[in-house]
Amino acid sequence: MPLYLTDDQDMLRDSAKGFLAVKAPVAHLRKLRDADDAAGYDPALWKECAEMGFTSILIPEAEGGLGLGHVEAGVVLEEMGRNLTPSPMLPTAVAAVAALKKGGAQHRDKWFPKIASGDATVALAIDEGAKHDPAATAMRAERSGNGFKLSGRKRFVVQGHTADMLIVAARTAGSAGESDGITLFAVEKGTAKMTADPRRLADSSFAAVVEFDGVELDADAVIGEVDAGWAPLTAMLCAGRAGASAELLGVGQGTTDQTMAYIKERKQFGVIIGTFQALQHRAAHLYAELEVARAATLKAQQLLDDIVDEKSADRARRAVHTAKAMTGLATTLAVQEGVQMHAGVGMTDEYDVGLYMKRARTLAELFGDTNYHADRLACEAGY
Amino acid sequence: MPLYLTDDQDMLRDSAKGFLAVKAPVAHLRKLRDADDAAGYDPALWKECAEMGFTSILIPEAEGGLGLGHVEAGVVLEEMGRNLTPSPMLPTAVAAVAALKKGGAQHRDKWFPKIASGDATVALAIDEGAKHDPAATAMRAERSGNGFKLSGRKRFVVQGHTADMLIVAARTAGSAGESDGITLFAVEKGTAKMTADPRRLADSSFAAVVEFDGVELDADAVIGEVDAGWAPLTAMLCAGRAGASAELLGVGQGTTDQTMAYIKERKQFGVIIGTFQALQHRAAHLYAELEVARAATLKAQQLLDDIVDEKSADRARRAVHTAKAMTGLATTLAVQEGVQMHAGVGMTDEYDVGLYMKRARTLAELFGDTNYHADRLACEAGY
Amino acid sequence: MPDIDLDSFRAETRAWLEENCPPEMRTPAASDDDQCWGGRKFTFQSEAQKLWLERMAAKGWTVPDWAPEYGGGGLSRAETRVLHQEMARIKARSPLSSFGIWMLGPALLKYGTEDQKREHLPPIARGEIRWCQGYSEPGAGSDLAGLQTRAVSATDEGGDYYIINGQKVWTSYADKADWIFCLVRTDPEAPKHKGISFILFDMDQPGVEPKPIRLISGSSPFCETFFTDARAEKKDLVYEENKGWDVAKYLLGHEREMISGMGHGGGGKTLPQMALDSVGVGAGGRLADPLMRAEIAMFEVRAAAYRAQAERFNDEWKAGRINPAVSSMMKYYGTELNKRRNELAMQAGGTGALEWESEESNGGKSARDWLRSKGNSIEGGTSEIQLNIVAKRVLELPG
Amino acid sequence: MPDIDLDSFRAETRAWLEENCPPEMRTPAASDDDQCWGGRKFTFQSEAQKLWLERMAAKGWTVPDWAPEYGGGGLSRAETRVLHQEMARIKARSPLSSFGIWMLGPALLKYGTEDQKREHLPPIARGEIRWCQGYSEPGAGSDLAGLQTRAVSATDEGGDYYIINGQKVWTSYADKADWIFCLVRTDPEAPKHKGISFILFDMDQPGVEPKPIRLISGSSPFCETFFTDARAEKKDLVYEENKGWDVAKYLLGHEREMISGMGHGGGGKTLPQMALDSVGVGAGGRLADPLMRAEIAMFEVRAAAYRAQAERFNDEWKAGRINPAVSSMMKYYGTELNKRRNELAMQAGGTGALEWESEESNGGKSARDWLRSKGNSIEGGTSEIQLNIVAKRVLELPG
Repeated sequence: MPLYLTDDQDMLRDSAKGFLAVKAPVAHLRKLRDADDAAGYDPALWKECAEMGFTSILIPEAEGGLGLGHVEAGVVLEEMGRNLTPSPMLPTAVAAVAALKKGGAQHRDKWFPKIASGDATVALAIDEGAKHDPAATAMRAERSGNGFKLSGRKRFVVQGHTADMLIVAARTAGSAGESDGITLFAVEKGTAKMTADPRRLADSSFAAVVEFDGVELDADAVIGEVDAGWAPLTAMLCAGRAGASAELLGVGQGTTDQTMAYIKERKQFGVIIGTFQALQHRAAHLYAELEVARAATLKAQQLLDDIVDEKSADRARRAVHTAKAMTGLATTLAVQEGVQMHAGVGMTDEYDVGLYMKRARTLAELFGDTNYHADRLACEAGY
Repeated sequence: MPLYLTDDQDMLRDSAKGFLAVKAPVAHLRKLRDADDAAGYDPALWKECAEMGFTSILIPEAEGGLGLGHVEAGVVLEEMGRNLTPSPMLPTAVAAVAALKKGGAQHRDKWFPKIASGDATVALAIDEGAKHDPAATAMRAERSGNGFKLSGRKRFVVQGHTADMLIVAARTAGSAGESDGITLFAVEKGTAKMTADPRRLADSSFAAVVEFDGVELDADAVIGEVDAGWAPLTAMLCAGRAGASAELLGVGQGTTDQTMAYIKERKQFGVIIGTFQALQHRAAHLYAELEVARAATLKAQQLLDDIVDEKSADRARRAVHTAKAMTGLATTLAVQEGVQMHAGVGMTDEYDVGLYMKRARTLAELFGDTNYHADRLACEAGY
Repeated sequence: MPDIDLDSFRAETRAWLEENCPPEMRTPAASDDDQCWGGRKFTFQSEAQKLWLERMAAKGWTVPDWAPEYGGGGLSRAETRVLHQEMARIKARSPLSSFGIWMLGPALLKYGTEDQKREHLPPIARGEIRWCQGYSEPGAGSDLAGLQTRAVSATDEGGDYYIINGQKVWTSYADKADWIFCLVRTDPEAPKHKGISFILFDMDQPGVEPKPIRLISGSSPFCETFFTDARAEKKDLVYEENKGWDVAKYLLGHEREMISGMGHGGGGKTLPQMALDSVGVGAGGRLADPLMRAEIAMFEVRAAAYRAQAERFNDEWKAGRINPAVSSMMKYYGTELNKRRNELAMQAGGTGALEWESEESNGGKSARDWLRSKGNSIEGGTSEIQLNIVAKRVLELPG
Repeated sequence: MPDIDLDSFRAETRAWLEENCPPEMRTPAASDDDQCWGGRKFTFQSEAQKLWLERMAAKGWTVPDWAPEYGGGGLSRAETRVLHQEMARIKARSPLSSFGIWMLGPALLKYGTEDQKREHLPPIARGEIRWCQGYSEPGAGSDLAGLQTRAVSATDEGGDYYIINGQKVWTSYADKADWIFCLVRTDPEAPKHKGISFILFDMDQPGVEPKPIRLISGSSPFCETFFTDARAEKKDLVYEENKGWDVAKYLLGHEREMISGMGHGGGGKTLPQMALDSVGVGAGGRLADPLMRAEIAMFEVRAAAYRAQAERFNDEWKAGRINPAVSSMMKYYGTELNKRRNELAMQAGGTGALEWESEESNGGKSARDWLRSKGNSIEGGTSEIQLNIVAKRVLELPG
């Protein structure tokens, strides 16, 4: 498979691009933000995304979806990143779907149709500390009757206050730091003794702190196997990280396109600043970083779509680490250079580059930052 | 004390500069190298250095020296760095003198006059692995009669094959990783069962691998106290690191001066390349790094000269870590930019920049590289 | 030999301050909003603040080294130093924060006519008139001299005046100021540096509209300010017409002296402490995130080295040993370090540092500081401009 | 549908190779010195090397896709691919390394006259004449078209010829080559690109003096070459006089196709393995030097991502989907990565890697590789030139 988009994938990109340019350009985010919207996204737009098929991409054809892959999901997410479109696409239609594929039929039958139709969203309750570290999961799920009782606190649950279902990682055995002993649970909105406290983030999105105060769950809330949640969790995180890489790439590309347009027009000392060689070299370097990040992302997506056995899964997982680490580097550079090259106006809320900078920071942190993924790769390589 | 050179120090600099420009410019190094000289330096020049007083700088006036400080030693070393002058100045007249000041009278009486007159040189046998890590000293010194028996191997003993005396760190107690239990020994040239195998390094200097095959020493070979060698070792390494910082700074400044002169003359496309803004910005950034490194180095030297108690010693030691780490960064950048800005000719042996690059690499490694010192500072700061 | 006059001045000053400085004014101001800015629109936050200003102004000690006829205390340099030492001793706050004192005052003292000084300086000293500056324009940032705001001569029954049209940007507190000192173009035909004048006028008139700028970090003191047939009296032209660039350069030089404190990171927690609190300790007692630790360790090396450089720069500056263009290097390096520090603080804070409004995040302080720090390498001359200056005036590169 | 002709060609080729490729030629060449370069001055390292060249040359398979009349094998593209596959199968070495094959051949095939092809190509194919290239000059590196070596027309009893004076630099193996293909200035009045000609001449004459260049990494294949009234026959002018730049551009394009393998780090140990071997393992099973580990980990991310980019670039290039100027980005990023890799290898190797001649250090291999890598971002167009190209031709920045 050549490492570029197929014609079909190119068509999908054009269609997503056209749709989002009209329905959800950066002005859409501004509108939500300035209206002090409490949801974090526009449910009506989300329904339209579902009608566009975005929510069905990763759902198998046999289960009513499009049966497409991570490359296609990434195409849509990249365009969302480029437009800073607020949406539950990444947790719901990408990460959660990947987890549920590894879960029982009860979950798929219940949630896939609702996700496909845009009628349900899902949030992920994984992180407990300030930094992403799923193996460090400490929250307990005690056995209780036929089911489980969950107690503890999850942080950075993106769109956790609006989600219809939360996928929660909790420890049924072992201790923090071990990958064994974690179990994934599907916890529905409105379940007793669960409270979500939404926090508005710098990029105007919301992440909730979710308290579990002895939340009681049936045994069939388990996604996958008890104590063996690491497998569906890994599938979910790989999907989420590849998706976040694509979205980050869109953020980096979107802001860079604006920056390049700006320096082609802006004059200082009577000269277009884009003619200054120092800026040209920095721009060319930034271009290189973004292209390299793009290749790493596409490679990860293709490998995820190509998993046939454990070996190919490992290979895909490593490629995902690379992609998330590299897009973090490239897009962080893109927003920094973006603000600096815009200079004064880049500091104002009137221009978009600051919004890109904020979104980039949230996505860089989501599912682990560059340092986390580089460290994982090093550990896996045995150093 | 203001953080710049005093008039006396400025005069010393002018005098060292004048002396070295005539006696030991880069051509002097080339001459030694091309003659395949086996010593690594010119003993006649070294005698002249002694006559200039360079070797007496740190020796107390009461013991026949000039009683000056690390600032003055640094002034001379910086000029040696600028001229790539091969000399045993750093190990002999700086590091060894600092150690012997903490040792017994028997050592000072014996060696200070010879060091001052240029009749003896000293080498340091500390490192055992590929990276500097004095606390990791594992070589044993077993008690034997009234004295000690040394067995093991030391690496990277700069000028170890020509030195009249080696200062050797060996373990009399404890185990690798502990600072307690190390003892410093003075081992004279020609001592039985000690063999030095000189290795020519990339920068044409020599460092020896020294084998100790049951070397027998009297008790008064000990410098300082048995098991408590960490104190004189630290004094020696602080002096050595501050001196290496100064020499590195000279290397960085020397090559940068040449690079700036080159880009002010060299034309491409009919234009002087020094007018290209991308090069100008890189040159200005490099200038900033070198100035910051210069300040860090001078600060470390002043604080070393100002030690009155344990607290001020700790402060000086930390400043030395900063200086060595920072000069490593700045000079590494200087030689990299130097070669790149010289382009094709920078790759040829005919130009000096390659010699600066090689010397910078040796000095960066000597007494610990940037990573080592940054790591030490982090550990000391408790993270 | 002790200076007897100075010793007695010190004793008197100490006694006066002890008696007159209200206890509430012996703590540092928490923020810009907590300081006394004076002016027609100003509301004192406390009686103590008002009293402190009045008492100090009465002695001329808001501007101790200005002449008494301009509202100053007429103190010598040595006496002024003693006053500041004694104020510091009891941690007394500055009675008045003022662009009039910091910027316009020095310019008027050097370039103003006697009438201008007598008219404008005393109200500055007493905190009656608050000033703002009108320099940058949307099309003239790094290229300040490219400014386009026009001033055209006119005359009416009120006398000779200028009609001013144009737009300024980055005018700090323009919405709160009473008067503006402003660079305007009086000769559009002349080479750009030669057609600029430095003019003062009242902001309280219909043709002047300041509009606060929202930054990426949130609200800010900055404004855009629009002039539509605004009026400035000719008598308020400082120095000669079309020679305003000389005054501007003098003022910008003044501004640059304030920069060497950059990159130190404000008070509060150190970066390693912040990281330890957020990320915790892992193997071997080291920060649990090993790559973050490496980045912080490397930052700390540069920060410590830069502190030494700041000390050296100040020492050399005081001794008059330094090329003034080196200040551009300081500004460049210090602001880049401060940006880096904020990036690392965000990494260390992790997801918690992303919060924008929550109480735990202190209203998003980390994130807002981080975003605000991006302006450091833009305001007061971009990093690119500083690098140009270093290349040309320090390294003497051609072109 | 299987291609029956190709299948039988494969079988024949396999059989022929099995029979004719000496066993000694079935291992990779250890270095440039180990390869067969041919030419009048060449000494074969072994009988096997000589035999292999002769046998392959006899079949025209040193240049399998050239026409038989030019010494080639006359194979189709598909057959050529099969030959290469079958050679790779038995790990057969290339019988002949030759700038004549790689560079001059394609240029002559495109721009040469029939006479020139018939005269010069067969000796190239048979490894009888070894060529070097004369492009760069001391004053014309990045600005290649600024070259100054002059060629002046003359006539004598031998016919029309050029008298050549000047100096070339970076002429690889000029001291070992028999002939040179050389860019010379034939019209000093014309704009610089329009006064250049592409000319061939024999190096074995009094006016040609090649002098090997010593690099910072040690000896090298490069030479400086001086021409003093050297003679080139007019019949050996390729393409038209003053149109040599077209030929040069074509050849440089050829050169650039070889670059995308950069940055992969050659064979041998990986950087992490090298570091583990040198520094050992510390707390938690991690590399004992935590900051080195962090630097290597970050490098490995970029290296892995660049491998993906190289794959993508090749795929897009093959599909004709890519702006050719993107190759400048590849060259820039790949060479900078390779330099970084060598810096880290030196750090990892520590003091041992500083050794220059010792046996343990394999004659200073780490250090020499490190120093040699610095040339990567200079030769074949500096990083600065590549960034200029990307800025202009990919990002379309003005000026």
